[in-house]
Amino acid sequence: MDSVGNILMYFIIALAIIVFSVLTVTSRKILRSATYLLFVLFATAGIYFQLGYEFLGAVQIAVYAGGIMVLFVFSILLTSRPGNNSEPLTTHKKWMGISAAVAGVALSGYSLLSYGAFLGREMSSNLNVDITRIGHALLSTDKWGYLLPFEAISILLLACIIGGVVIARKR
Amino acid sequence: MLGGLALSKSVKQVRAVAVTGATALMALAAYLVIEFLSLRAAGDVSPMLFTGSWTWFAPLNINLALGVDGISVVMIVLSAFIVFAGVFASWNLKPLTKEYFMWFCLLSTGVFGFFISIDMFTMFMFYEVALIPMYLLIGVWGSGNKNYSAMKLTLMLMGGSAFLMLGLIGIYFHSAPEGGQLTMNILEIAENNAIPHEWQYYLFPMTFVGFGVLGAMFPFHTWSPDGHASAPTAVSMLHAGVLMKLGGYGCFRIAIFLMPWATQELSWIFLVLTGISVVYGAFSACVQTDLKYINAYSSVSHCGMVLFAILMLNTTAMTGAVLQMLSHGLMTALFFALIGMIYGRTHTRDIRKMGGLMQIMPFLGVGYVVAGMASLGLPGLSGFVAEMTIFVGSFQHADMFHRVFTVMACCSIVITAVYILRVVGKILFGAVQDEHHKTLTDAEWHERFAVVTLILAVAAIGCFPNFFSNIITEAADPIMKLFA
Amino acid sequence: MELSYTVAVLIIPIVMFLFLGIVGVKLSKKTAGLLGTCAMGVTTLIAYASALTYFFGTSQGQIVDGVRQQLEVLDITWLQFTENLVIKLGILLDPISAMMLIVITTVSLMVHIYSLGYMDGEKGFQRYYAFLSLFTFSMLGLVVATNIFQMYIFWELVGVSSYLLIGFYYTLPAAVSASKKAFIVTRFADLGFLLGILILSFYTKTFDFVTLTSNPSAAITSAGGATFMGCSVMAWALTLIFMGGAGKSAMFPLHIWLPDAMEGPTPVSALIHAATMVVAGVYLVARLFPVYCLEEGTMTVITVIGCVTALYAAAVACVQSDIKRVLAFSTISQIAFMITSLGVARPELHEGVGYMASMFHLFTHAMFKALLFLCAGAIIHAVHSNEMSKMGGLRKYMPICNIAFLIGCLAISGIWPFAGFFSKDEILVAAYANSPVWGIWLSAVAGMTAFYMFRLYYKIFWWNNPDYGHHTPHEAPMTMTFPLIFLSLVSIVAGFVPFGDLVTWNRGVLHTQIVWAVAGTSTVIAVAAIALATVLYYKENPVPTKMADACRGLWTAAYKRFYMDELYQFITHKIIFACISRPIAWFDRRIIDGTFDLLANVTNSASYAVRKLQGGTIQGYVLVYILGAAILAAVSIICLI
Amino acid sequence: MEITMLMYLIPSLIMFGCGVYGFITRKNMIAILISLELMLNSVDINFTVFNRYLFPGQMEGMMFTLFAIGIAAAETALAIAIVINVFRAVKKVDIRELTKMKF
Repeated sequence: MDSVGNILMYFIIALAIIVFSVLTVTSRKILRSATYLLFVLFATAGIYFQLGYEFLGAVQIAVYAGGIMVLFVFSILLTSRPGNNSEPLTTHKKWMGISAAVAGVALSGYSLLSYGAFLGREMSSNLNVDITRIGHALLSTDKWGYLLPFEAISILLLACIIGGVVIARKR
Repeated sequence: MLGGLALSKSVKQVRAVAVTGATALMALAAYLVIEFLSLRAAGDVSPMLFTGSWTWFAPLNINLALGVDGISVVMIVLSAFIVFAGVFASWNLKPLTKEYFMWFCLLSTGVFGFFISIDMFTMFMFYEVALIPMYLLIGVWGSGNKNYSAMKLTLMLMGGSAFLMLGLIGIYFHSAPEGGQLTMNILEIAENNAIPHEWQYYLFPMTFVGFGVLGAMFPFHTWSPDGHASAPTAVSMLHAGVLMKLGGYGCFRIAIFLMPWATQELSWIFLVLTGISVVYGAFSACVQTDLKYINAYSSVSHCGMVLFAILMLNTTAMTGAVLQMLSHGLMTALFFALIGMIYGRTHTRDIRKMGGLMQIMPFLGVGYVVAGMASLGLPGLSGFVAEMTIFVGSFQHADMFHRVFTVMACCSIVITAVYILRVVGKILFGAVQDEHHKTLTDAEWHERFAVVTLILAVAAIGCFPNFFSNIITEAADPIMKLFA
Repeated sequence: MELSYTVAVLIIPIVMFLFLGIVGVKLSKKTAGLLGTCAMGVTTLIAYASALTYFFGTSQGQIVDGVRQQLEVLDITWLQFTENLVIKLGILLDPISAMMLIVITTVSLMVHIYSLGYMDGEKGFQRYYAFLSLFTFSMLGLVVATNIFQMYIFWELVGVSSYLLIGFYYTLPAAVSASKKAFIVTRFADLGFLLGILILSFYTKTFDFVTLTSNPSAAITSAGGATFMGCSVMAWALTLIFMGGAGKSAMFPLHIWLPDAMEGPTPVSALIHAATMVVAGVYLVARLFPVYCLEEGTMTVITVIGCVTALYAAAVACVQSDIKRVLAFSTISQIAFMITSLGVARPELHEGVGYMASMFHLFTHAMFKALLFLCAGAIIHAVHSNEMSKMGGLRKYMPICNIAFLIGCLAISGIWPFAGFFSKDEILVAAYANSPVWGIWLSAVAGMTAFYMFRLYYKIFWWNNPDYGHHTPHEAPMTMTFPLIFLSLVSIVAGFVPFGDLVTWNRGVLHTQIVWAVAGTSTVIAVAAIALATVLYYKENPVPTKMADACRGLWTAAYKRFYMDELYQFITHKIIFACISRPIAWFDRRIIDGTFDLLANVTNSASYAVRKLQGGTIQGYVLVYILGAAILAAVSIICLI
Repeated sequence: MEITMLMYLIPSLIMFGCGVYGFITRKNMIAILISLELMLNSVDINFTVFNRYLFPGQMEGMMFTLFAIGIAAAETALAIAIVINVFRAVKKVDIRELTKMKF
């Protein structure tokens, strides 16, 4: 039995995710979309916190909300003039999108619900993810160690930095 | 020969190599005939002579199996003749002379390879080798609406070879009795005779149509007029003269030889189609105005006659079919050579714009008349011999149906006379239509040489047919015994 | 074999043809002409030698029990179809072929000599002689054929040489179209011939004349009573073969090419289209006569066609104004006489006199018709026109020609003692013996013959001469008059050749005597007709024009040859070209080609359509991917449930 | 009341659906990127949720999410560099205009 605050928090988060996700993709102002996305990302971080993954939540906020969103906003400001709404969607395209999304959601939802019993289990309380463990895991080469992916992603990020510079460089 | 061409630099060298090669080819063909005859005379009665076999791809039992019988021998001689004449006919071809001759040689290689193969796979391979250069030869060196024609020709023939491929694979998988070693060798397949009847029912039409497309069978003939009209002279010659014969030869060698049961069952369908070809081609030729179109439709008619005779399934008609292949090959080559030469001078092939050419270029005129006479079956030239053998052979068929169709096919000789005389009358006789034509010159020596070579060949068959007919009959007889 | 030198009559002309054809241009005209003529002379001598040896030589047992044997002098296998069906090239000597050898070589030689003068100065003189040699070769090959297929071969060759000679003046459109017409019409007839051969050989398993004719009933019964469309197949075969003959011999309705064929040089008309080639049909029927006379139906067809043609051609000949056309129609009419004579001949009637009469008439007709044509040639040569209106009063300028032409007219009209009298008389006897209907019919036609020939004669030689301008007509040179004189003599005496002893259907001896009732009647009719012609045409007078006006419709119809040409024109152009060829060509372009083009276009547009799916729009890809995945998932879920 | 797994998965699912919809329908390239981020996020949530509920003693799901966030950052940086470059070239960020590289 979770605390009422927890449950209340959950509902706020879930509602935020649903509402802002929809707003993100339906808003015709691109900057607003980005803002709604920010809210969604914050809500996601909230989920992480609620699940007990504080580090992950922190990373989510730092990297996504802090880093990526800034990139988005900058690029939006660079590429579009204020008040420049995107034109309304053609119905044809809208229906295509809706049908694809609804079909996907319906199918996944159906399968989720059909496994309701399995998925209805409670959260176990013995969570063991302190920051030390994460640090060790990230930098170890043992069985549960993630040094290799860690290094790989570092190189990837480096490559991205260089790539980004090269691509966006003025010629 | 290809190698020699690749090395040669100047136009003169190219010509020299081409002529040498073609002459060597002629000599080899002649040598082959002599050897063949002497072996036959010595009492060698095996179906194929000079056989050889080299394994090519062991897992599927594909061999490079070669061998000749009477029919292939005469076809080889025919090809050698036409290649020889073709080289002379394309003497002044420009540009890219070297490349032209290289493709030309590749084409000949395919043709010769086809005639000497007795392995289905090699046969198919050579068939394709002969086919592909056509596209380039027409597309690059052709005239008129050449892209369309080249494309159409290649696509339709490729479509045919798709059928053929299916048919051949089908035959391959039923080539041996249960559990035996599958084979591509035609002789072995014929010996095994293991293709189940229900399969023959599907495979026969496939292979027949596959080759029939090349043999310009109605309604798959439309590539031929366009293709011929656009192709350069020598290619038209080789194409109408030899390549279309591949169709007839293949029908006979694969479709009929390997699947006798289905042949008897289904031949009536194709008989109707080829019968239509014969008359239809002739009628079509009556109203065409382009010299090459007239000839192409006449080829449709004559090649239809070949397939028609093959389907009659008796030795005489078969002999006639091969004679017709020979004769049609030579005289169409002659026709196309002459048309090419006339076109090279007048720059038009429209018969309405020509007239009285006999006064201006008597040599070409006489050549054209001779070709026309051969085509409409003048005794003493090859067309008569072939057609008569076909008609007499076909008429010996026991079925009323077949005989009625023979009568129908006979009618084509009258129609042939109509369109040949129409052309001859329009372009050669009468008053000169175009004042510019008066300044034109008659044939040059290499052109004369090509024409005379072909005329001599046509006359040789026409005057001494028994020599050829015996060689062919000997080869056709054992096969046609299957149907007796 | 003793007579094997007969081969030379074939070899010399063909060698001459090749020689003149290939190197002729290099020779001078004189040399070429003389060479051709000398070769022809030698050929003629050899032909005479062998024919006379055949008829009168007794040494080799040629006559057994009063029947002349057929001698196969030579027989080479040319092309083997099956074991039984073999085309052989050979020489068969029997009475009719020996007689034909004489006829052909004689006329041919005369024409060769005549042409030296007539064709002098023409372009293509060498070519002309080459073609003449080719024609002689083919015609001789035709008559000595040992089997029906050899005959067909030479038959075609004859057709071609005729084509070449008619189209000799190839720059004139009329000549070109006439030659084309001649070839195609005869070719059409030859189709019948070929089919006939096919049917005949299919049942009898042989091409050989000797085998066929020595046991004709076996040939007939070999069909085993098979029928096709209600008639026995043998009747079909023989009728079809006769169709070939009718085409060559210009029988109605396949006669239309012959009048036009007069576009060729006149000596050619004399040789080919009057004396020799056109009788090939008669010869063909005569060759197979023993077989024919067992098929009553076919014989009736032959008779009827012969009679209709005889009347038709005579009627047309009465009104034509072109001298050569008149002669052409008279030829058609006379050949129809021969055909009818064969048609009415039966072995049991007067010992088969019709056969003999036909051959006899063939012989005499060849002589006097060649004479008439050569005279016409001389006249045309003199006045440079074919039209009768441009002639008149020529008797003063061309006395030899006048007399020769008169002899020819008398011969064709059947006046004693000229050749035509005897042969025509025999024909009438045969016709009356078969049925009086045919007899009376033919007598009437014979009267018409005399009428139109004398109409022609008077118009040319007696009427007032028109203005000849600068070149007054004059007698032809010696090379031309010599053949005229020679043939005149032959026309006078040919009637006395004892044909009954020489040429009969069973090669035995036929005892003929002149049946005076018939002969008298026909002479009276002929004289009456001549008298009528004399009255009407002796001098230029308005009576004929008035008569023509009186029955304008009939006259015009006859002048237009009863619109046969127009009918053919209509059939070939309107029906065959417009209703068969053009639709087929259209069908080919649009439907068949269209189908294949459509296939190609569909493939093309399909690729264009599919190309959009691969357009690089990620959004599209995602859409398809998601929907596809959803569908797959849905399907698998449904299946799992 | 318990907060079950399902209750986390359903918002995540809806988020993913929105991402799909946005990805397909939007024309602005940045908006497309945003939709992409939505989808990535929902996947991340799933990883963590499954990890948390099913294998609470381990942290593979969390690690995966961690790396996914890193890669998303890299990807976004690169994509935005491209977008800006394209914008410089054609002065548009509309995806329909970018047909020059097609075919």
